[in-house]
Amino acid sequence: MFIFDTLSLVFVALILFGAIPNIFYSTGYLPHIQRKTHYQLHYFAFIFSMIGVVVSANALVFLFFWELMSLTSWQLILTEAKEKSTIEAARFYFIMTHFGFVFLLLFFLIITDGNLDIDFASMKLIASHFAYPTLLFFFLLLGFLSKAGAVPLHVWLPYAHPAAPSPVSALMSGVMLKVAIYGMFRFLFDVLYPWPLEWGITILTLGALSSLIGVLYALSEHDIKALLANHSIENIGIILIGFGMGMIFDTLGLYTLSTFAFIAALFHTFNHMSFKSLLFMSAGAVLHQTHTKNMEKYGGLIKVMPITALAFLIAAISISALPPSNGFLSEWMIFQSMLSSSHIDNISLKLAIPFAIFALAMTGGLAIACFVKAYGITFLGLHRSTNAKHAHEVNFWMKSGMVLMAFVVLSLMLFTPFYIEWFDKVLVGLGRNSVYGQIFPNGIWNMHSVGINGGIVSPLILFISLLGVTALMMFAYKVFGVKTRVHNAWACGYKTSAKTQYTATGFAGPIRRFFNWLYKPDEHFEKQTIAGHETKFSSSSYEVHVKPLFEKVFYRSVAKAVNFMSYWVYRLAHFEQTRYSAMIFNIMLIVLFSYRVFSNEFSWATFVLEFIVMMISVKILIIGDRK
Amino acid sequence: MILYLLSIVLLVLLAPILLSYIKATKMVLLFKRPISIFQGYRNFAKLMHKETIISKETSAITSYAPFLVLSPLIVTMFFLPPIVVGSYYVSFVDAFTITGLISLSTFFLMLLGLDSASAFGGMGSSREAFISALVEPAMVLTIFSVSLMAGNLGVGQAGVNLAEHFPKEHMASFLFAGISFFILLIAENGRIPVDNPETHLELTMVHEAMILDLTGVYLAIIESAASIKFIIFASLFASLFMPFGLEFSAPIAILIFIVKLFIIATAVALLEVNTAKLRLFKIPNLLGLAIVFAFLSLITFYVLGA
Amino acid sequence: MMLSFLLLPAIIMFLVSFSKNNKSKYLLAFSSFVILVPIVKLFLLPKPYNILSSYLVADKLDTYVLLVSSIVGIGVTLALLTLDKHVKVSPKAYRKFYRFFAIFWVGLIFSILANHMGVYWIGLELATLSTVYMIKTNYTPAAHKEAWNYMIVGAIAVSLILFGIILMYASAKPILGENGMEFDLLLAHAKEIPSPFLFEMGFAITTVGMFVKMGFFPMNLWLANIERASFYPVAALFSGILESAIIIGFFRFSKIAMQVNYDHLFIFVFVYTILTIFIVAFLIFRAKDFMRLFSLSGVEHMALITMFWVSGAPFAALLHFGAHAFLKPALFLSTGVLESNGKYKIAGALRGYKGKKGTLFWFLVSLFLLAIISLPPSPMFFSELYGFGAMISNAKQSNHMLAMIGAVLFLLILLSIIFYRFVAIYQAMKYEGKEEEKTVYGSELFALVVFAISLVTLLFPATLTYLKSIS
Amino acid sequence: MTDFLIGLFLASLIVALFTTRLYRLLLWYSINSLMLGTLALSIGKSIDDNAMIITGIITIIVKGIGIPYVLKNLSQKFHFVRQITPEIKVQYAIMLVPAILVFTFYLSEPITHMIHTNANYVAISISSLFLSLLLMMEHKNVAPKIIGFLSMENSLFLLGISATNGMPMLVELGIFFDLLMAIVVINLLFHKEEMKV
Repeated sequence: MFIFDTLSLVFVALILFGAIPNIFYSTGYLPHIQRKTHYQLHYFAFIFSMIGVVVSANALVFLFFWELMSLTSWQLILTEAKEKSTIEAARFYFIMTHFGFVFLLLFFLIITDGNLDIDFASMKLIASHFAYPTLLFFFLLLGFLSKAGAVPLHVWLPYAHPAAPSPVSALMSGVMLKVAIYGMFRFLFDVLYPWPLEWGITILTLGALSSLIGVLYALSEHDIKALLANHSIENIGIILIGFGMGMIFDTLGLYTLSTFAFIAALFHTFNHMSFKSLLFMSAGAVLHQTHTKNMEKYGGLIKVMPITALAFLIAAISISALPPSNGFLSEWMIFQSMLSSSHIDNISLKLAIPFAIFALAMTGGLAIACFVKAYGITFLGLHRSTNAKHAHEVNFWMKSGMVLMAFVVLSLMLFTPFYIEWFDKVLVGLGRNSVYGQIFPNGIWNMHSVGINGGIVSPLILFISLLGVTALMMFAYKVFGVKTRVHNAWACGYKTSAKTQYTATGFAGPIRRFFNWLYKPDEHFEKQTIAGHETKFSSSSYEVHVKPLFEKVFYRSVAKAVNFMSYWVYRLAHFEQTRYSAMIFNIMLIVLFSYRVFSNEFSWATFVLEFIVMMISVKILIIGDRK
Repeated sequence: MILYLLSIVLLVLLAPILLSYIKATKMVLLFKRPISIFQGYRNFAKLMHKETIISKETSAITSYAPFLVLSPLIVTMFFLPPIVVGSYYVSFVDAFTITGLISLSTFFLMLLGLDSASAFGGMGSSREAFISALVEPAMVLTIFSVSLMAGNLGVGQAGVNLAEHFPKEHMASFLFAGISFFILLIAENGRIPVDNPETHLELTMVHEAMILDLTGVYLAIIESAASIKFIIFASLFASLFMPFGLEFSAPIAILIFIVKLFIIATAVALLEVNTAKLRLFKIPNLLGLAIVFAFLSLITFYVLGA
Repeated sequence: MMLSFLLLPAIIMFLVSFSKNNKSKYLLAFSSFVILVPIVKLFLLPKPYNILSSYLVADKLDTYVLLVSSIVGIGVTLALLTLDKHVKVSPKAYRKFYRFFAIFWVGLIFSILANHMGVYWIGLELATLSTVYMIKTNYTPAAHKEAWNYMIVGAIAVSLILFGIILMYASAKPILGENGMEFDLLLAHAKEIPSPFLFEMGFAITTVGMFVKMGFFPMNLWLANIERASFYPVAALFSGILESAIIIGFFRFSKIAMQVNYDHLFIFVFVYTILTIFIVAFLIFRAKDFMRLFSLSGVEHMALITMFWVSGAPFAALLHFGAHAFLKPALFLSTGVLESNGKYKIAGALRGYKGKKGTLFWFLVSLFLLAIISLPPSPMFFSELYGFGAMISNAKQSNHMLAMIGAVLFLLILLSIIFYRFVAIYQAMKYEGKEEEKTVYGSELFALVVFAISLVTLLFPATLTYLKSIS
Repeated sequence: MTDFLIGLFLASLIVALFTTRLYRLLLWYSINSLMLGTLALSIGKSIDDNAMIITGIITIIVKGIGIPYVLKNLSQKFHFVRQITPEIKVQYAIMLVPAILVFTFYLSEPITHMIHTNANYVAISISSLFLSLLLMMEHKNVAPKIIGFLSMENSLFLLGISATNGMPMLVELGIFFDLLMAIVVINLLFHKEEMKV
């Protein structure tokens, strides 16, 4: 019924690392919530079901907990359903997760042959006899990636995560998405092994696309939680790049590199859990104080909420993959694994991998820009609204949640070798050789890439030297005893006020302009000019809304099609009000005819005859003459 | 080891001179009376004596960020390829780390810009974010491509390898990478077609806008960070794309290296004199070029092996 | 002996219904509770148990169905006690309702316990005709129209069933003689039927009759309209009990048809049910009131049950059947409460229930609503897992594996449309609209609690083992 | 004799399809039932089956006389519309009737290879089933629909009598019981129309 191998335990640890600080935070958040019982019940059931998913050892239990996880998270989004958008987001989330579940269900049904309580080994046996493994792979992919939020199944994330209460956003984005990653590890290794090359390339491509698209949409977002949600898409993309590389190397027989890439993916999974939870927590703290998710209404919060601001800064550095943070280390590993592929002799890989490298590099640059925006607009400068003015630091429990999570982030940064050793054990548990010795050949100081002529990074040295140089300089500054005076900002002589600051929209302006072809933004510009002068105006407002391309292409059109279909079905069904006997007559005719045609000797002639007779009969008896 | 530390100190000392040299060269070319090449030092000394004025809109970020801007760059200095054969060098640090360190410095610089609550700071940060977002991928790709050609992902080792064995068989990739890197050098250091360090005009400035409200020691730190950044780029270019002259004995090799740096500086000055500042939204064209070349270089190496 | 024991409550009910005493209302309700006693006794007896020579034989399958139906019946009569608080209903109509409920119950016992096609049909016809009148207890023009509608369509369907039965009998007569109508004999000798085609034709006609009666394609809306027009306990009876009488007939006939020619049966039912679910899914997508929504979803679940049954997953089919039989009446009953308070408004229908009773009410309704779209831990979740599992393993053995898997995928996507609609409705009920003060009465709540407990009972390991042992 | 009576049965049903007056329709239904009863009597006599003879007698009494009489009474009591025009055009109807016959003979063709019973009886029963359905669908009024339903009942009796030489007695009695019940319910339904406030 349950399994407790290293993989499961590592993910249990991941969930606990994500959940325990979150429980503290949630305790502090609780007074803010009206339906406390509802919230508490689903909150703990949610955590419980996530643990249930990662330790379940058969399909029945897995699917049960999986659906329970969806159900509880859906209810959690609805905890504070005061706005229509929240309700819609919850609905959208639930239908998307159900969509994924459909494919998961099919996947499990095929690999279990209907006996849902068999173990993974037997599943593997059945799967190996199945004639179309790629079909299984795609079912699995659709099932898990719709939960993980990879492109093009990512659309629900920027709606669902902001709508949930902040502790829940942190859990959903930080932890729940990882459960899907667990699913990929578990079932690709334990059931669908070995993998054809195409599978790895598919995952690599999806990962590269997700990372780019996620960060691009994050940049154009003003809703702080939606911004973070879009970053989740990006990071899931990065994890998938690592995962895809691992699969590719495995197919090519380069097992050491493969293990390295998988460790990188796992490491990034952990990192993303830590910093994304922290980001959502601090964003939630800001939201809690200012009662708005709109970044344009923040500003200057670092002065009143120093701990929140520090927590956000740590997480922002980490998610932007700046050295020496943990986010940097895992991305470094993924880069190294990709670069070790230079001597592979396969043209499709030679084309795919540089693109993935490019996507990852591009993502890194854009992520920095995005987090400068998020941090700068939220915490720096002057407050932009009265809400921000009256904000103050959150209560003790929320603070302690953030501090604990910050410790998780820092521990991932400082104890990297320890974690890597642990992830290495996971891979050993999945039947690989240990590569820990190759990653840390001489002590914990230098982390080596396992590729030929691979690079080396030394997280601790970097950290210490950065800290040391900065401390030294600050010490020198103190020793010098420079005279300091506080005065109004100069700003070329203009008066500084909250209104003269750059807005989030303005900050992202240049990048948005560059990616206009993707965003297709909807711009509204209104200006009250004075006496017809173009340059003199009393007030002006500028709004820009980015059109979600994927949503439009995939989802709106599906909704339209369903609507269209239902309209026609509805019209058709209303015939039965008046023509029920004719309906029954015709269905009898069809059934008997078909039995006659198919039961006995089948021939096309009779089939065509049946068809024609049926058409005539339907026309005369049901549709009738046009009045 | 001593040579290693010495060369770092030398480079740090050389940094302000190099920037002043560019400015002087430009002035000569424009038939102005050139400034002294030690003008950088004079400015530094002047700023160090001034009191620091902190605007009251700012927060703790302003008092920490300048150090955090400078320290990653100083750390980076230790990771550069050697300028003399036989000197100690950190062989293993790769492109991603170096780019990351530079980005870390830029990250705090941008926060610094936003902290003062003035429109200029935000504008500068916004533009810098835009430019560096495009620069970073190109830079990672370029350096990776070169280090792959050199046969080692560690930049230090790559520099040595290139000096020992020039990758003639990968000339195409090498050339693409070189072009790309030179564009990056200009863009990252706020030189003319991308930014104009000499004016304080709101339409043009990027780097200067971010530090508009800094004075005294803080400004001095930021200015020296800028010059160190230039020297990092210049010496990376010198080591990776002009990989010769290392095998001579220490003084001559160092001299050759300094000459290389001055050649690069002259090239930058010439370019600055001959081009006009680009509009902000035209910059992506230039940076796009850099990205394309970087990508081309990587893919040429990958697919064609050329 | 057992038979009279079984029929006694119904006869008492029939007789009491003629008394004009005001208190008789409670006696009627009480007598309907007594229904459970003989059935539980029957349930505990060793199987198979002959009640009336070989005509009525109790085996595991039919006692299960009967037990489920009787619990539903009790729940419905509980809710009837406070019917007049929600809608205008005269005492006379009450008594008439019980009179026909008694006849209905007799017909039901006969059809469910029948081991004989003829007896099965007689019981079914009796039950059908008595429900026609139950619809009429609501004195509205719409109810009148729908009662006629039901009369005619139901009569056609039931006639088709009998026609098919006679054809099957004709096919079996050469080997079994007059006993050719007995299910167990026919099942045992199915392989020897001299003219399988005749049998299949009969089976097809019977099945079409049954499918029409269950609201399958093309008659998807008629049940919805009837349930809309009649009082909600009647709707609950319809979906909870009458359908079970039909489905058990289908179970028995299809078991024989499986022996005759499995492939034909499977393809026929598969195509038919997919078509049904296709239509129903889109109809649900547009449904705007509770009754129609629930009765359409009832059609969907009946289609799933038949599909699971013919796919060779009787366990899943029976579990799904039990869950559906409890859930649907529960929802119909709560709809009665919701609508009489909220006047047909979906938005905010679940809001404004205050106090302990109110909280329990909305909580239970939410649970039912979420259980009907088979979210865990609803029994439907497990039954669908096993049912689809059987379909997939069926697909793997067939020659058209990909087509079959595609069909299952298609089916699941259609179910997702229904899922979407229900989620939307649930959210609208709970989170949109205005909050108004509403009340709920004890007896209705008690009925819902009965259903909820029964649902939970379905999930006990003992129940599951029992269900597995039926097949 | 059997074939002749079956022919008359079918003929009366087909004629009923084209009737435009309610009473005439009742008459044809009555003739139809009489033919059925006579058929049962004749077959019952030839195979010496008492049950069948009883069935025949009940059929003649209940269906041939009783039900048409009750329906006529009802129609007078509740003022039925007596002018009943078929909805389906006659041109279509005259094509449909032979088409149905051809189809059912085609349908029952495989049976002849399998079984000794006369497959034509099955075919005619099925076609009369279809024709009854046609009768129901070509009228909008309730009364002809009831007749259609009753003809359906007749057609399945025909099947029972001709193809299987009679069903078990219990079943046949049950069917009659249900038929009476149906009439009672119909009666009640009409009554309600009056009671409507």
